[in-house]
Amino acid sequence: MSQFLQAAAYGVVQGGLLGLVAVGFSLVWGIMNVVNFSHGALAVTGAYIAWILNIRFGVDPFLAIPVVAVALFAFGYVLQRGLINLVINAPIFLTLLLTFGLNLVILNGLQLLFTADDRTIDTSYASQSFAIGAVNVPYGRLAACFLALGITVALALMMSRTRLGHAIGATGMDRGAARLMGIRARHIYAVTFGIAAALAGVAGTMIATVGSFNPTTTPGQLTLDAFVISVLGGLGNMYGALVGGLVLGIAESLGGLLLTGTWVNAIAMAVLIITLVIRPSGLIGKAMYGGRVEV
Amino acid sequence: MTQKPSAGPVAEVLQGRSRSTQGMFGDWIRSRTPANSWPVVAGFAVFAAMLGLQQLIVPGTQRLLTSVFLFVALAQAWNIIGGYTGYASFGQVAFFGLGAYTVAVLMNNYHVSFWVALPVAVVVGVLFAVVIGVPLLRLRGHYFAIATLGAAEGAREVVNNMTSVTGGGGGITIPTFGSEAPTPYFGKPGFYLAFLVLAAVSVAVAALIARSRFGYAMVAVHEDEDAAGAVGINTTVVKVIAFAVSAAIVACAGAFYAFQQIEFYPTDVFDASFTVLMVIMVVIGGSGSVVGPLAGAVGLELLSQFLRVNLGSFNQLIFGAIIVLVVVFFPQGVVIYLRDAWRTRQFSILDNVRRYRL
Amino acid sequence: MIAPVEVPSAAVLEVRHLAKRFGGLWALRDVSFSVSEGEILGVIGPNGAGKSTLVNLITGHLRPTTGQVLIGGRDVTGLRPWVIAHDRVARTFQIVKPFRGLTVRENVAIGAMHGNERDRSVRDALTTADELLDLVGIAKHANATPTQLSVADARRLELAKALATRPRLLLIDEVMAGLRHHEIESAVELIHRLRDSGITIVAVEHVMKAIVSVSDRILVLHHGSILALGSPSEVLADPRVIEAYLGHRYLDRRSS
Amino acid sequence: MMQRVSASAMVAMAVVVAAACGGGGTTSGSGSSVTFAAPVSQTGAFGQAEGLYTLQGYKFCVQTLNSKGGISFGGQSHKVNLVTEDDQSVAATSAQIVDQFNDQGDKLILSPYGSAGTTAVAPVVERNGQVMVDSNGADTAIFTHGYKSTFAVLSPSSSYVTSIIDALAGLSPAPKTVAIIAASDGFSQHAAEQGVAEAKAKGISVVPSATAYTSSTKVTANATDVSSALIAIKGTNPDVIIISAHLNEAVAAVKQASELGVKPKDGFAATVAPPTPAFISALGKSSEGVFGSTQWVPEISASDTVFGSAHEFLTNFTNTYGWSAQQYPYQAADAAAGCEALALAIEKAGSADPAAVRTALAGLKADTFYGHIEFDSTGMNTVKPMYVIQIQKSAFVTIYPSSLATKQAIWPAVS
Repeated sequence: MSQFLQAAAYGVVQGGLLGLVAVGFSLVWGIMNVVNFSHGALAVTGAYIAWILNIRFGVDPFLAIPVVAVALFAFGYVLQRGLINLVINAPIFLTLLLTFGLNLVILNGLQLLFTADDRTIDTSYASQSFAIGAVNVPYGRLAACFLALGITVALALMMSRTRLGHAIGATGMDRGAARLMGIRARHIYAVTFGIAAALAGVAGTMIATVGSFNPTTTPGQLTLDAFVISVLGGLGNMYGALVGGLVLGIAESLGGLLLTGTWVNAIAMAVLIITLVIRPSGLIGKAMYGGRVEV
Repeated sequence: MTQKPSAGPVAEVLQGRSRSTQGMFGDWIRSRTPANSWPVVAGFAVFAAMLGLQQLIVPGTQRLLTSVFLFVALAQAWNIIGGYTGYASFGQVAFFGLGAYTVAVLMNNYHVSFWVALPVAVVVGVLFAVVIGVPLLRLRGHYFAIATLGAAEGAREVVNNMTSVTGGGGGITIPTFGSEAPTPYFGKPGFYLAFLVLAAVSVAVAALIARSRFGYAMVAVHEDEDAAGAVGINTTVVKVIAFAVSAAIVACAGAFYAFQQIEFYPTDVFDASFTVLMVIMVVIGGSGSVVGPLAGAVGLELLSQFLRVNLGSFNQLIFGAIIVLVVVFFPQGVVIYLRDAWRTRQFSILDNVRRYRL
Repeated sequence: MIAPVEVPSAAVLEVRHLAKRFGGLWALRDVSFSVSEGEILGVIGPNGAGKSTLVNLITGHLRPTTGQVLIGGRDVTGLRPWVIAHDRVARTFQIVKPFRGLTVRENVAIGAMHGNERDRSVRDALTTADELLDLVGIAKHANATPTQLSVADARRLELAKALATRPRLLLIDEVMAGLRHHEIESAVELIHRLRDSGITIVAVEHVMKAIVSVSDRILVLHHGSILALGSPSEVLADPRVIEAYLGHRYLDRRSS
Repeated sequence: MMQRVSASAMVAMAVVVAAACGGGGTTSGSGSSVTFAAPVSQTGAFGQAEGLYTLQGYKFCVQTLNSKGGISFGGQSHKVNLVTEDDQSVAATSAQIVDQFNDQGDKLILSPYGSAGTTAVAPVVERNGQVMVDSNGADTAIFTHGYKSTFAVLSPSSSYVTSIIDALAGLSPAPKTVAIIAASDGFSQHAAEQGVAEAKAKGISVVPSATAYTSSTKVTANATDVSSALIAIKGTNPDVIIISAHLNEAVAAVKQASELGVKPKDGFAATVAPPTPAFISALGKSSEGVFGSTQWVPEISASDTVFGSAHEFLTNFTNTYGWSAQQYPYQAADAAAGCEALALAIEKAGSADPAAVRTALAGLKADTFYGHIEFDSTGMNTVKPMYVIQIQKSAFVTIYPSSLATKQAIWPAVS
């Protein structure tokens, strides 16, 4: 029984971290209908920045988060303004290809700069855990879980209560109409992508703190997780990524207990497909976002 | 008040003169209007040239061109479901892997000849396409893409865990040496021919479908499913058949690929980058046309091989940069850009960019 | 309410107690009527009266909450759109739905290829398409793409596409909205010629003038239920229609 | 100017076709030089990591051979020419490259990094009549197909876990129970299988069960989350947790073990990962005390005419490529040994003809800086033992076999 509780507890904190990875991806997809293939590469870029700050200047990863966020926001803003805006009106899959090319550039650039070795940000506390009965809860992932919750709530509030949030939402709903209202769509899109890149960077920093990362395989894995979770949770709802992350985290953790470890990926995919067949727009997503796409 | 239908011009039009009533296949042959038969001639010319080329190729390129033919077939197959029908599947590699493993398991465990295993592999691919197609083809856009990606990852994990049959993570080997080889190994020239024929068949199938009644139904489904339903197109059947035809070609390619590789692991033949490459080749070439995916496949495969051979550790970075540039400058696809530019005599790339920017 | 007249051969279209609820809103409530062969039934009502919902329920694009739809006596309630289309029922869409990637001619040809009595080959379908483009008067746009057509021509394309499936029942959803005076004249004349060729027509409009001149009978929908059903003159004289549709001032002016 | 872009695109396409067919590197020279051809990973998962170390090993060996006048046979000394091409860490591309090498006349092949690549290349080498020395593909499966042209200088996968078990059995207090987490790929499963047998022979019991490595403690290859295996082990409190896998799984296991409160009484051990610098850079302090099986250690006494003693090889290699003497990639030593074996075989055969080289390799018995190189009938080097190191103060310290131990093992290692 304690194994069951341990698996569930670990699934929750893992789910929080996965939610954090997906929230930026879901924002870009929901608002701009852009599937950002380079989301994982942006996250790993953030991880490297935090890693350098830790190695060179001994900065704790949690303190490095603001620096990473600002750096990634700027990088994201420039990418959108200079590049992705050029193909926004093209058929949807063009943005996918553009970000795929971008992913290759960033990924190989990092590999040439930092070699492909695995890195981690070594902290004294991240891997420690405190026990409640037989269940161990790791500090690092728990902190990432709370961070994910905090960021998602902040994002939801920003979207619903601030002028910027409304501008982003409006541009997402109908770009033409939004521009008629005087919203500078190019700027808003760039800000949105900037925010998403910053969120990716923060997620990357957390991944670096609780686990290890490298420039070749981690980006692809994070992008796939973000893709699955955004769809599982459903688009158009700020809490979609968090819900999707938690469901996936718990499903994988409990699934790993019942079947051997190698079935974990199959379980994640089974959960995704069953959810989509029953609720084509995701657990708590809005139907409008599911169907508005064509090649 | 109601009148018997008069024999006015309208009635005559609407009744329609009695027309030949062969089955659907009948009109596949007569469907191409004579006006544009030059693509057929061009197709045979290229096919013949490739055959001739085999004898006098520069050393080292036979295997390179074989992989170009493989990607031409895969790109055309993806084009049928992603380009024409507008359902961009991210799971085509599932059929590739299933085709490969069907052949490998039959030849290794049951000592079946390749020529018997090949049709079985195609059937397995088609069956899997129908089984996952019926539920998943109700989804649209990115949701369909992610669901099919999930199906492909799922298929790989199932094969990965059926260790007793497929050897799972330990990989599988097709016996090709000495007596216990059920079918003698084709060798490099053999596979050159096999993949050339496969590429030619897939281009022919795509071309035939494009102009046929079924082809128009696929485009109608792509443009607007409600309108397609209103004119009597069974959208579900059209989508599932398009998915199955695409799966058949991909499974067939997987079968030949398995026999060529002899030894492989699940991660090799269920590698998601196959699907991504198929998508890139079709979309950059120009989806929804026959020449687009062809040009995309040949161009990109030669480019990536050229970069890999000459640029060493920078090759993937440059490849990514080139994809970005091509997407920015030719958002509608290179072939369609060239076709429109040729028709309108405006070759300016900058206007092309301006047309799509925000 | 007018009981459906039992004509010897079953009515081309019969609707029994049809209703459709979207969440809390009843778009259509207990609608029953029938249309006999060769007749033109006009359906009129203000925006939101449930006109398009009625068309979508008949052609299977929406599933009714309760009630039945019979085509030629056969119950087709809840069947898929293409099954009903193969029962020789065709329709146009209020918001035009062309196949943008194809030429005008190919759009119509698709109707011919996949309607009930199919033209066996693409070439035959294309020749039928040319004839129908002549019929509706947009032959000169044959090789244009639908997005290049004017509003009126785009509606004519919708009509030609529907006709290509050789229907015996044609549902026209606001073909005449937004047309200029002379365009309405030619549209009405075209509809009459279609009826003369044996097609039963249900024309949905909110332009009163167009409906009156084209319909044999008129059905007035109001908030999802039938307000009146009868000949144009009867319906125009019906005080409930005038009060609901044309407003008190028109009623007072007529009576004073 | 822009107008001509599409025209030039056509020209570019033609150039690409021609150049791609040319193939990289020089075609093999006749007479004066001998060409070693190797598919290497410069991009993809192994690029700038194990693939890079292998490439460095090959280059260092060819440099050293040429600095000593190359290989002498047939009365002349021949310069060695190394031809490499990036396989993007994809097994199928390695196979394609070796086929293309064959078209260019290169018959002497050095293996790509990793079992997957070597598995894909072996049948191609066999069919083309080439000959390959396998430096970094340990999976025993490669040698079960009756191939005659593949010879592995490194010890087979079967000895990776058995060497750890033997090292543990020699410690005091010797562990009584071990748990084995194994990745799903063939290499890791074979190693774990032999390890369980060795544990039984040494009276060490495997928890939670002898076949757990094929079920509850089996994880996907290259996974970064092994929590399911650790949770299955939790509560059985083993003395040692052994990870038979690659770098990702070993790093994840050590980190997640403390997260899940699964502490081995004595310590961790792993195959492949610990003796690579990346393991230490990935785990920092928590890599202290971890045992690791490795193919080569500098303390071995053997030496040869090409590289001199093991220590000389280490100093020369680390100086050339900037590695620290304490943290060196053993894959480079494997690669250099593979290249040296090929050179020795050519000298023994007296010609660069692949058939002659194959017979020479089959009968080769040589003591080198890498240890004793001798191949059994299937092409495996079952003579050379594996060694076990422990990470002490971020350095690799040889502790097994005891004859080579430079320092005592810190045991129990768990801080």
